[in-house]
Amino acid sequence: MAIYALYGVGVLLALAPIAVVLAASPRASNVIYGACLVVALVLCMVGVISLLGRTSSSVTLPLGLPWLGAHFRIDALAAFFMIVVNLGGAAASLFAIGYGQHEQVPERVLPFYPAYLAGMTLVALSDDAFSFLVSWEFMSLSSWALVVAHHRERENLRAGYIYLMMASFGTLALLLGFGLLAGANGNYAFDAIRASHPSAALAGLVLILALIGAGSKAGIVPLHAWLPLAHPAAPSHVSALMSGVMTKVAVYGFIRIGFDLLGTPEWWWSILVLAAGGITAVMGVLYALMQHDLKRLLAYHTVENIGIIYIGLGLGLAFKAHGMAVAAALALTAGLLHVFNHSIFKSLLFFGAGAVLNSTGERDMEHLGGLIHRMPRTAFVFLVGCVAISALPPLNGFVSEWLTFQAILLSPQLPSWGLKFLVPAVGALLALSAALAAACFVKAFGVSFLGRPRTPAAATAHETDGNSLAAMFFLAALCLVAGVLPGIFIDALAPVTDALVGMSMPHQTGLDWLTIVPIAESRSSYNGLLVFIFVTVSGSIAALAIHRLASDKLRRGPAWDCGYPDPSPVTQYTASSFAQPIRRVYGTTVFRAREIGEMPASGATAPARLTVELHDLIWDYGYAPIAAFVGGAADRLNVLQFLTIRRYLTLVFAALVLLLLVVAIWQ
Amino acid sequence: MVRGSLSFDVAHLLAGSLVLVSFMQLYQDRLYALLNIYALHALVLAASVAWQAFVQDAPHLYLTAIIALVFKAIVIPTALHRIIVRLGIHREIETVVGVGPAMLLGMGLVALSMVVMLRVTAEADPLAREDLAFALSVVLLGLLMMVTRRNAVSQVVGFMSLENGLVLAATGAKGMPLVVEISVAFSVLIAFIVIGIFLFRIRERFDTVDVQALDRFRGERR
Amino acid sequence: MRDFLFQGLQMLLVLLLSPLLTGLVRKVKARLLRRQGPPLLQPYRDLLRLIRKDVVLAENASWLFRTIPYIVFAGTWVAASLVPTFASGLLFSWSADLIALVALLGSARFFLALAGLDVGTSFGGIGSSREVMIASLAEPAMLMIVFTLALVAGSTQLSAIAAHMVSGEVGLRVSLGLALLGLIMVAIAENGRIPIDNPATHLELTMVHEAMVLEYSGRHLALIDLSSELKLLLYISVIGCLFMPWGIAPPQGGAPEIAIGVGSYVAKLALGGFLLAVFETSIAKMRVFRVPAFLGAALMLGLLGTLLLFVSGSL
Amino acid sequence: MIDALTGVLIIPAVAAGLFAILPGYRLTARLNVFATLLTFLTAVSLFVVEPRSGSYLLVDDLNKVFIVLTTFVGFTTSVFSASYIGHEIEIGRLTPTSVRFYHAMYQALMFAMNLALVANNIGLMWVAIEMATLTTVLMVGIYRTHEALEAAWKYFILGSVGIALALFGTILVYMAARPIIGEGLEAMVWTVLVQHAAKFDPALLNVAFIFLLLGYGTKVGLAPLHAWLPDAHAEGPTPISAVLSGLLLNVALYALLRFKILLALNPAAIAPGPLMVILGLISCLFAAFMLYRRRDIKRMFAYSSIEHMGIIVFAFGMGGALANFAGLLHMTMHSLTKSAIFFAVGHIAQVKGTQKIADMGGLTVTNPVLGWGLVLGVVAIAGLPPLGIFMSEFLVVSSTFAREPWLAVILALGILVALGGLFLHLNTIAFGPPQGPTAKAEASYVPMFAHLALVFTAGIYMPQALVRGFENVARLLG
Repeated sequence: MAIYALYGVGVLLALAPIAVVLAASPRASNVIYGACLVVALVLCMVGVISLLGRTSSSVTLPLGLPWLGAHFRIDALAAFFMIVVNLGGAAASLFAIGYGQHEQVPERVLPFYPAYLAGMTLVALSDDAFSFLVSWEFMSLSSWALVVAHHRERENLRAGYIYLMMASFGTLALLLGFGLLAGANGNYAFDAIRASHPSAALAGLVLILALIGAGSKAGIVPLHAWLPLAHPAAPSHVSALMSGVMTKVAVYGFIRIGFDLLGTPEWWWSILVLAAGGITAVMGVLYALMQHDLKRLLAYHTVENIGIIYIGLGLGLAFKAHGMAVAAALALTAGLLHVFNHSIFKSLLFFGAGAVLNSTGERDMEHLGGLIHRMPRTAFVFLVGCVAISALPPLNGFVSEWLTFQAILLSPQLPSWGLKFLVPAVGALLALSAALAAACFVKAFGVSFLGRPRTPAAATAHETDGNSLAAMFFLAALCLVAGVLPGIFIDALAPVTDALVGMSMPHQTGLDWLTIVPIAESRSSYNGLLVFIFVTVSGSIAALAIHRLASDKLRRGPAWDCGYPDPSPVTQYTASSFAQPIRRVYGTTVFRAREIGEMPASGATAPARLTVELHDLIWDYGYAPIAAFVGGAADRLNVLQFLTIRRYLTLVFAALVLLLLVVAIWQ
Repeated sequence: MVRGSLSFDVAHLLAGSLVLVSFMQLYQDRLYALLNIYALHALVLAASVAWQAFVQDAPHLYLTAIIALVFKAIVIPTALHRIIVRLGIHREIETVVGVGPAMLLGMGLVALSMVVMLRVTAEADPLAREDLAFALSVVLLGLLMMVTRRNAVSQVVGFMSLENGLVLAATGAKGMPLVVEISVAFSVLIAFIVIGIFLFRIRERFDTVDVQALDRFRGERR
Repeated sequence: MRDFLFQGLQMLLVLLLSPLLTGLVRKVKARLLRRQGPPLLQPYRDLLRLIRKDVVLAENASWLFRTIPYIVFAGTWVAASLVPTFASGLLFSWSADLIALVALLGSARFFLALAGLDVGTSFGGIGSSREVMIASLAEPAMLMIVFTLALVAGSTQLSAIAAHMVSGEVGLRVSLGLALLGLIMVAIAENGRIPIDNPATHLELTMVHEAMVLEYSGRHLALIDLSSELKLLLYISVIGCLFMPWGIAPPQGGAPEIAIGVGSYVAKLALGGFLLAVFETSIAKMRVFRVPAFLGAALMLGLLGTLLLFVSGSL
Repeated sequence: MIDALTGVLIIPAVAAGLFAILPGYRLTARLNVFATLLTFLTAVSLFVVEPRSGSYLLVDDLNKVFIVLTTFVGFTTSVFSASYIGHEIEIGRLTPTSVRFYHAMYQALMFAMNLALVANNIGLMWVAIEMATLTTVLMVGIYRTHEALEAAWKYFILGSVGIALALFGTILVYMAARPIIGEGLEAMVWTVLVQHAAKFDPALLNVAFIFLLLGYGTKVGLAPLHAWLPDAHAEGPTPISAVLSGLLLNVALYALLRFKILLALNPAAIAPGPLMVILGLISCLFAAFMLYRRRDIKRMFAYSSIEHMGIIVFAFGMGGALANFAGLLHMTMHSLTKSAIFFAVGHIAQVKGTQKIADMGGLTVTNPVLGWGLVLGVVAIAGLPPLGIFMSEFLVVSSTFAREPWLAVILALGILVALGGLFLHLNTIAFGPPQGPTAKAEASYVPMFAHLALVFTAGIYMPQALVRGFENVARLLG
């Protein structure tokens, strides 16, 4: 199978130069995106086949490090992530066939798009440290090019710059980690690394490096700073890929190192991972609540969901460390399922945001509103996405979070005390983030799609094109299917967990009524299908009964609004006013949020103002000082550019004397 | 040849006096005088090279001695004289560190080179050893001079006395092939020409040879 | 067959009893305030009147606005029908455990909050923004309480937990006490009772739930009211079946057990309603921004209970 | 008799003499290309038939790599310089006479560098490098502006001091060798020295290495001896900047490596590794920080050269099969990439009429080919895959981290800081709204893209033959 996958990647890579040539022609985007769609579907198939067929195949090409060659391999894990990547890729390509028509600078997007897809697939495929890092950084590089595609806006350039710096930082961390694993004589092949059982301390160091390296790409707080800048800057279908898919590739990197290469974990690793996950989840959603830029809000939610995934992974590590294979399988499955689910609904939501951006030219929710009338279909699918990401039954987001909760409920059996105290707290954080996510998406959907249009742009919006809608509806359907029939997907994950923790969750499909039962029915069970049926049935019964037996008449009238209806749409609740209570509750501590209201003196004509100021403490105390340090050092050293020749000679002279002294003493 | 023998003493005397002359250079702060001292420096060098040639009965070293004599002791100083006259800069040289500190530094350097060399070349023959030590100190003193003078001409002088130190070392190294001396001479020649060209260019551009005038135009300060 | 019957019976029962419960609460409150108060059956009359009236819809209202009442009602009803009221071992109780139940109520609230924003009025906005703020604390608190119970009973299945509670091997536990306290606080908040919110008021910026549904009328309003009544009943019966599990009929109990079950259930509801009324009359409504402290306390109680169970199973 | 070895010397020598007398720059420019091509082919033939190396000239795996690289870059640069010089004459920055001088000097430089590489006699090698220095000094000063003169003057003074130190070191090596090998020529022949290195007086070798390190290190451009390098790059004609960065630094490095081998063979002598590692790290970090405040595009890339030289010296200092291999690879890749970048920069500066970064912007919009070429070059020089430098940096850092974690971390930070500096300026130059004149460049893009193509290929695939060669050299370097 691996060789077919490589063929696919080859085609994608070949598309890049073709795109450079074609870029000028108007039909270029159709051709390129169409081709990408086909290839992505093929690759997705390859993934499915090798995942369900439980086949693992490998290829070695005479590329990369000369004495090593480039190793590529599809095992269960790689296959699963190939599916995730290419499913998202296919949807994005389909969406882009329509969306790409409106691109002003196709020549800056088309060549890099297939390269980007290829890079992500290669990461999942590569089986030695060198090709892994090459693909990893290639992925970052091509996405950087896409982020700076619209380079005339300064902030896009800035976003790209920060992104590239963080990406390279992460790559260097991973590079160091692999350096440790490979040893001084460089056994970079993953098989060799697996074979060499590193000492506990060394493995721990590698795990920390992996957490930093992969985390900086996945958006683990506090390494997330680039993410909400870069994801919105790119064209929407690329944002969808970056948020929905690339962060998952980062998760893949972490799983590959933490669960596969390092062998049996130490229990304290899970403490790091769990803490990181919990903090990331809550911080991510709190940041998101403070945003009123639709795409940035979505980007911050990616941070939150990554946190949830890492909680699953951390529990998996903990259970694995203590040899509780069943529980480990459950936790890992929860994490992986959330990987899949999030890739779907996050892509869906970004497509929706893209459609809105296309028809209104607005990303700022404060300028939107009432879109549900102008673009009903988009509104519908976006609503589905919102429900799914808010972890509400019967859609898919709920299933994976439910599984995570079940895993948490198993953890009292963990012997180590650190975990006994940490896990409940993490559980609370998880619950908190779930509730806040719901709040945040009420805001996101309510403010931008409901209510009355706040600007002419919103008032004159139009429904988006067929291809984009097709992509969105496809994903929405997936959300529902994965929500009501989770058993299928859980069973599909069995090979992965078998490979990584040597155990898998009990076989789900075939239970009566397609229920899912993590451990035993007496413990817990959930049936999305029945819940879905019940809700729809009882809802329609009520509707039917009332319409039949009582009145079904309906009059339109002005809004009541306690008798003070205000015609002007500015009196509606805005995004920031909607978030105000939550900002008061959480923001005062987390963001040092302050509200400054200025009331003009009585009789003065000046308008009353209420300004809110938020501080991103992580930026202020984490990143700004580093930037300041580099700048300061540069300034201080820069003096050396302006010395007189004599002073330069003095430097040489000093160096000489110093070294002579060294020798004189050394003898 | 052993310590205490005449030949050794003479070599030692000459090499040592070369160091002494370097000190005089360091002390000197008028351009004319500096050039004269430099001529003396070259003269002593020539003498010591000649003596080496005699001691090692290596005739080709005489050639080196002559080169040193002609070029360094006569041609270059006179040429530099001319330049100075043309540029009209026979005023005082503003030194960076005072003469006293410069002297102290020089002492330190000599001590250092002694330590390094004498301990190093334990089993090399004593004459070469002494010579190397002196040569190194001459080199370091030349460098020190370049570092402590602002004026371009005096920097050049410092550079050339540094080269003298090299020649001393080369001749001290017994049986060293001719190629080196030639290269030294030729490099000094080139050096002199280039420097000459430069001084002229600089003369055209700015009316001083003060390196600081050049620094005003350093890159990035435009 | 029997199970189907039970399930259906239960669904009808909760549907029928919920307005009565509300009526009871209102009545008791009125009496405590030395007022005559509306008759017990008033809520039924209100509902009937409302469904017969035709709907007046704001010009700006979207299709979503019209669907939401049904969604909310369905969600709440399904949730309510999963709680063992008079008999444990319901047919479909395993299709959604406590966590799912919380989430179902969550989705109902999600849509209701959207409804508040749909027409684009300032009052609706106030309502939903406050609602989600309250929920953002109430839901985690509820989940923590669920954790506590689940850890005690070794299951998240409501009926399993109930059965576990009935079989007296539980005994008195600190964590359960904490859980009960937290659950009551959450219930008060979730149902918008005093001191969090005042269901009786219809002006002032103090209202939360009522502000959200301000634009609803006719059958839509009826459904909304009915579902909030259902919600109240649901919480009381959850508390009942978890902390007062006595009298609940075992899965295959005969007619007498069932009779006892129904009787005891009604009694529990009455008691709950009475206590609620007493509580509400004896306390004043608090400012909106003191609510977080209240719910934060509930969250802490839940977390504490869970921690105790993590640290030692026996507390 | 004339074999390939003498060929690589004779061709440039003859050409230099010829160009000195030939008038008319168009013809000479063509001839220049032709001569360098010829030299390159001769150099390549070294791989086919390896001439016997005598007591003056020598060819082994080590210098074969360097010779071919030098002649190749020399060739491509001459192609670039043809179009560059043409433009310079049009705008009157250069007079035909000075161009004649330029071409003669160009060949003289080629001759000097080749001589330095093939010299088997450490004295001869020194002479060659001295000569290379002087020729470049003259070429740097060729524009005769204040800045050019000052740069050349600075270069000359610092360069000659460095050279003098190197000579002293050479003499000391002779002194060390004489007691063992005996007086006379033999004691300066590299091949002979290597055989007897083990028996030399270690203490003397130590002092010698100090002087050689500082002397040749000045030419390599290691901080704090680097001062001449940025200005020389910035003020000279761009082809010379390309040759300086791409070749001359390598040649000096080559000399350093020769003596490192010598010392490595003597167990009692001071380990050259640590000194080189320290100097390398200092240069890398220092240059990385210096990148941020640059306003002149050529000076910026000059500092980036210092940084990479630091990395290379670091790698050789670490030693070991992997690190040495990485060092060689990095050196090759850096020569190709950096010269390619300077080709691009040359044309950019001609289009924009300035070297100030602030005055050029949105290049990918106005001159897409040039702009994207520069972007690709910077991506390569910043060590991002899939280009060659990533592979070498991967090897250096990862192999070091297993042995000396902290050094690897510092190096990695240096690389990161440098990347930040480069892209900070790239954003201004290549992206954003266009600035400055937007004329189309009449340029030959072939050399630039030829280099980048090579770098790209090396990044993903390296032919076995090349690998073998590098591995042999790596073994030679110990």
